[in-house]
Amino acid sequence: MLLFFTFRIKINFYNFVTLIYLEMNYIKKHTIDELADLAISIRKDVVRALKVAGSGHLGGSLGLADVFTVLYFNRMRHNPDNPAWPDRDRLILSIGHVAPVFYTALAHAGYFPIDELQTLRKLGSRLQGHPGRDHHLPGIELSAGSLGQGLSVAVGMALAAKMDNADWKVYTIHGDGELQEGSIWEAAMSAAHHKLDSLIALVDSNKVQIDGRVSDVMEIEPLAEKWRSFGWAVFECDGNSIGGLVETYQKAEKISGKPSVIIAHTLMGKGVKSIEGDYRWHGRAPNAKESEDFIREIEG
Amino acid sequence: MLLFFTFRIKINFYNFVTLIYLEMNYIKKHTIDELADLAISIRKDVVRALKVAGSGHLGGSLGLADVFTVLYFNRMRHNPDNPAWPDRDRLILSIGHVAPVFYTALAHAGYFPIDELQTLRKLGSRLQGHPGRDHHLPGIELSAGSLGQGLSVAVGMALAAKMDNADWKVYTIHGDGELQEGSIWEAAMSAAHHKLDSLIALVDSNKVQIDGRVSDVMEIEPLAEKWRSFGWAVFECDGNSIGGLVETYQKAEKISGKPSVIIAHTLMGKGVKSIEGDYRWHGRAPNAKESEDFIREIEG
Amino acid sequence: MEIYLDKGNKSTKSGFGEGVLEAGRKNKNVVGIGADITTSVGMNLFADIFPERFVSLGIAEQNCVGVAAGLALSGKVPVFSTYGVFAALRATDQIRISLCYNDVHVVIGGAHAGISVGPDGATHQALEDIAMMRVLPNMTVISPCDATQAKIATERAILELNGPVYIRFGREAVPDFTDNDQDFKIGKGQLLADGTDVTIAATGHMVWEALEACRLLKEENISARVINIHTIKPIDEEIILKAAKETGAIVTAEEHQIYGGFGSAVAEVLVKNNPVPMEFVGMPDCFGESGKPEELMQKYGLIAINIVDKVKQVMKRK
Amino acid sequence: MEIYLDKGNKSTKSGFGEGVLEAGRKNKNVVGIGADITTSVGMNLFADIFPERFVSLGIAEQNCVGVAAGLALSGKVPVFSTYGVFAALRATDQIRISLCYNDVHVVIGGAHAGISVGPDGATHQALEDIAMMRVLPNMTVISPCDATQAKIATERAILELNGPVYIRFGREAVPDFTDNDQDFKIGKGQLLADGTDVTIAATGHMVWEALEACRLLKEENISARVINIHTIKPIDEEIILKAAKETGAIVTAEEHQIYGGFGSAVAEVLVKNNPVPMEFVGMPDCFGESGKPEELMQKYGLIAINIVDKVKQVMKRK
Ligand SMILES: Cc1ncc(C[n+]2csc(CCOP(=O)(O)OP(=O)(O)O)c2C)c(N)n1
Ligand SMILES: Cc1ncc(C[n+]2csc(CCOP(=O)(O)OP(=O)(O)O)c2C)c(N)n1
Ligand SMILES: [Mg+2]
Ligand SMILES: [Mg+2]
Repeated sequence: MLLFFTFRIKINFYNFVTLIYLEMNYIKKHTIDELADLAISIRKDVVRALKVAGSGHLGGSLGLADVFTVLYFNRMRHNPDNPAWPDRDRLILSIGHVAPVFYTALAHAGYFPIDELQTLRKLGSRLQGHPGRDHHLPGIELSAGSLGQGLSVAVGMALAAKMDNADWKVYTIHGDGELQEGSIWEAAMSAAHHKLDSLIALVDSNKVQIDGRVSDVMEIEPLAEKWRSFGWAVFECDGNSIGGLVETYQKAEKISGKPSVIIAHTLMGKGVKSIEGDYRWHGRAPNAKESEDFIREIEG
Repeated sequence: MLLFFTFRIKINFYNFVTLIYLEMNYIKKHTIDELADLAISIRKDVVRALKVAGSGHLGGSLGLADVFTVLYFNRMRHNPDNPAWPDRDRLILSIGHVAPVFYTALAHAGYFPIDELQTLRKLGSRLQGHPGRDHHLPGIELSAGSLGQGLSVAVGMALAAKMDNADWKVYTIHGDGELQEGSIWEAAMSAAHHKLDSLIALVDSNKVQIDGRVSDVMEIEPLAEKWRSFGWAVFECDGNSIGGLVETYQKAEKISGKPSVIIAHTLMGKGVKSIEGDYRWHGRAPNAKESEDFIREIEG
Repeated sequence: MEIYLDKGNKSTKSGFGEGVLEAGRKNKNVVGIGADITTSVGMNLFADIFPERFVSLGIAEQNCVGVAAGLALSGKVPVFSTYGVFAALRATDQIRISLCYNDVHVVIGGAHAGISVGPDGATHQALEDIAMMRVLPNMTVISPCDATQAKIATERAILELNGPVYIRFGREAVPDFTDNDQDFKIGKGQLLADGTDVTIAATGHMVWEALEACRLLKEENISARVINIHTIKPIDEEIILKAAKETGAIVTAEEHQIYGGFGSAVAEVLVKNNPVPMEFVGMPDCFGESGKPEELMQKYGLIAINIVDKVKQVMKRK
Repeated sequence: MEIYLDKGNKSTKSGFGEGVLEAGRKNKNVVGIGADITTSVGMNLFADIFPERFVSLGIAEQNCVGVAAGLALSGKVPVFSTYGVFAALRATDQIRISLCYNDVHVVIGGAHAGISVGPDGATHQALEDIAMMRVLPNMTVISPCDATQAKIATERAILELNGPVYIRFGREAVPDFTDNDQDFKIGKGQLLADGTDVTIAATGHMVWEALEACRLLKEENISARVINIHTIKPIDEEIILKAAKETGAIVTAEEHQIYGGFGSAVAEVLVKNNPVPMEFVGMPDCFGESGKPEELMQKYGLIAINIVDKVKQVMKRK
């Protein structure tokens, strides 16, 4: 069974040589430049989808475009033709509000037609405002939208993999504001206690949340120290650098005996200079005019 | 009003000279030896009360007898004749299960007759299994029994004092197992964010909880690092040493600009050698025979 | 009470926000607590004018509730608001123990009540909060019908009540039809339209739908009484029992799950005193989804014609 | 069904523990989750025999629920148990989203249900959990009447159901009176005693009190039907409506708040279908306190004679 699926992913997605490299985990199918181009396409589609939706979260979605590109096109073992492949790596999006970039990455990876992004947030759409498994969009592991729950779910998954001696990994994505939730620290403590080295978390450290700067709303620094004191291996990188992310993930994946977290320094709204770093774009969608401008800015 | 009350506490409890010292915060009414004797009396009354009750938490209560003695007879500014004195220091017991030692300390301090300890856990008693303000026992600031809530309440109190420019302090008592609750870390983060230096927490670090050793159930170490990374001033001491506690509290009270926590290393069941450190006494009450033996052991 | 058809639309959220501000003006002990969605729940009005009495606690609902208890125990009158799903569900044990068991006066605002929250979808639509809050001893549960009433209710709850209070309100602009000088008493329902054939007992946004239904029914010569039960706990047994006696059948309407919610509270009153046939308009025990507010209200059977249908059903059972 | 009067006493908790163990024996994917009160909730039986399938997570109920969701999404069948107050209230948002909205099969055991918890007092007595859990979509809520039934219910819930399940059980040893081979179906009530004048619908520990009440009533020539509603959600409308029709009056009995709980669920069924007079035996919207279990049951009106009184009241209203 396992072999069968592994074989399928080979056929579908990679030529043989690439796959071997992939499994040895130091060369990827796409070059860094290709990944960067992909991230640009994703950003543009995020803007388009949000414009049509008329509401939704642009800022965080743009900031995370590089992370999603790296995960779905470089790091994760997955098969869009078989989303339920038991040996796939899992992506747990703990901050459901950045659904737009998540959906767009899934569409670009081949989980469903890119056109479907236009149905975002509409009645009957598989693309709910926050990911909802009840709507059966392929590629969604978890219905989410209430902050601070994803890390616990990921711990449960990593525990299951460990019990089953399986080698798939669990990648999670968190907001920096989200780390104010105590449930995150419960989960963090338990991941270290159970030595879950298949768990790799990423914090979207954009330094802002809805009410303003994280340091004004509720300071979370010194963040690396916090994670370290909770027993995690801590990495930091520029979360808007494809190369930096690839390298950092590679390091994190090698850690054994403890979970890893990557503090990824990003910019809310990254790619659209005129809104970069502006917390007021946390939960806004662009209108028609803005959408055109933003796409132009993204194209650079 | 304030002056009036301050005057009352002087008259009732201290001679004039002692009070001046007290307010300057470096000499206390009781000598260390007297405090140690008091702690012994309290331990014996805890055993007696639990025997009559037939259920309740002996281990943690004995382990914390020294801490309660130091707080109520050395550190805290309070007036048993006027429990609602607005300028009193507040004691927030976050681990309601050690109610027996809390009640015993209150009784010894003069809040209610020591005899009333015999009503512990009985129908109609003011001494509920876990502290309940609805039963109007003088000296109880907070109904508690669900772990992990007290630190938040203390933060609220310290914020109120700050808004009012009042100089009273808030002392809290936590279990080490209790620190597994995420709500504790939410509260810790907020206390540092708001620079609540009137807040002094103490962790009853007895290394055990109901299911066994904390390190087996859910490791919380490195604990000092955790608190430090959450922005607190951290102190450690022998929580069964009266002198050590007094000194450490004195240091903590001087900290400004951030909250303090004392990691007090204690022994569950302290004073009764035959049960010291045994987690099975977390939630047990002694029978008649055990009670006699334990009191004898406490007397030494 | 005067009902205005021309005052336009306004969100109950903004009524809440104005109520907090007004209470803050009248009592300097009022303190606001923010959990990172200050504007989205209407608390920005208070926070902007009284920054020194506004405490930002970030995304940490459990801590917010505990801190509120501590403030209340120290003489403050804390108001904490966030989305109803998180206000009522993320800190439920804290609400039970630190607030209700300690019986401290804290006002919790539950924003984004109901399915009319719209495109954010299931996770953000508070549809279980009434049930969760009304089962807690010492808790008062209020669900105002429009912005004007939300403002009055909020101000009164903060300034005049004791103990913990939960007030729920919505996000969308809805008809603002009640009178500024209305006779509003916490715990007392309001008769909005008299009628003899049936009673529609509604709460929150559904009161407007009930009035619409009443108009539609009149065209069919059905005389429907409309009562606004803005206080779900303690519930006004008197007005409900009078309606049961005089009209012999009741339809309840709420933007909330049918199980355990407002309708359920009415059912409790009826079976204990005067069991008459009843029908429920509410969420049929399922999660919501994304969509426009009006689309969702329609899809899940929460508009006037659904009330009309249930009225006809219940009248057959009289 | 056979009712045994001589099997002695046993806690529903131990039935739960045995049920988990048995399910674990039959399905190797069953995983236990402990929150530091493993023995106190009966899970030690499973943990001792299957240590490699028992995950200790410490005092962190929110994390326990999330981890359970993750395990379930990865093919495991997690069982998480702690005191009902914390199981149902400390992680309510996690239960709503990570469990119910994701519709994963996780079994939550709510221990220390009811006031019979005794001397630990108000904070530890779960009296609101039924209301909290039954309002959540996709949730099944079970409240077995004795140890034998608790064991059967737990095993079935783990092995045969889908989606999230909440099972509540008590701490005290209570009469263990049901049959090992009983006809037990989740979602179907049980007729324990036939009768024509009135129906006592009871759940959990109160079923025994209902049988006692039935005996006392017989002495006064009142023929009371007793039905055991062990599944509160989905509720067995059929057995309730049959009872309403045939006996014309219902008294519900539960160790839980009256508002929003089991009685409330029965009231919902009645007013929608066949409104008959009803009375509630349950906690009168207040917190419990310390005392011996039997003292508390008496003080708060939760014993057989209280049911008898309510039966007489309700019969006057027929
Ligand atoms: C439990 C919970 N509380 C509050 C919210 C509302 N909320 C959604 S996103 C958000 C801000 C999150 O900040 P951050 O994690 O930094 O994400 P960013 O704004 O950077 O995208 C808040 C408060 C929520 N979804 N869940
Ligand atoms: C929220 C919550 N979860 C669980 C419990 C049950 N409980 C009471 S005391 C305790 C153990 C606490 O351990 P620790 O803080 O180390 O106290 P100690 O056993 O050392 O006295 C637990 C799990 C509780 N009271 N509250
Ligand atoms: Mg952020
Ligand atoms: Mg301990």
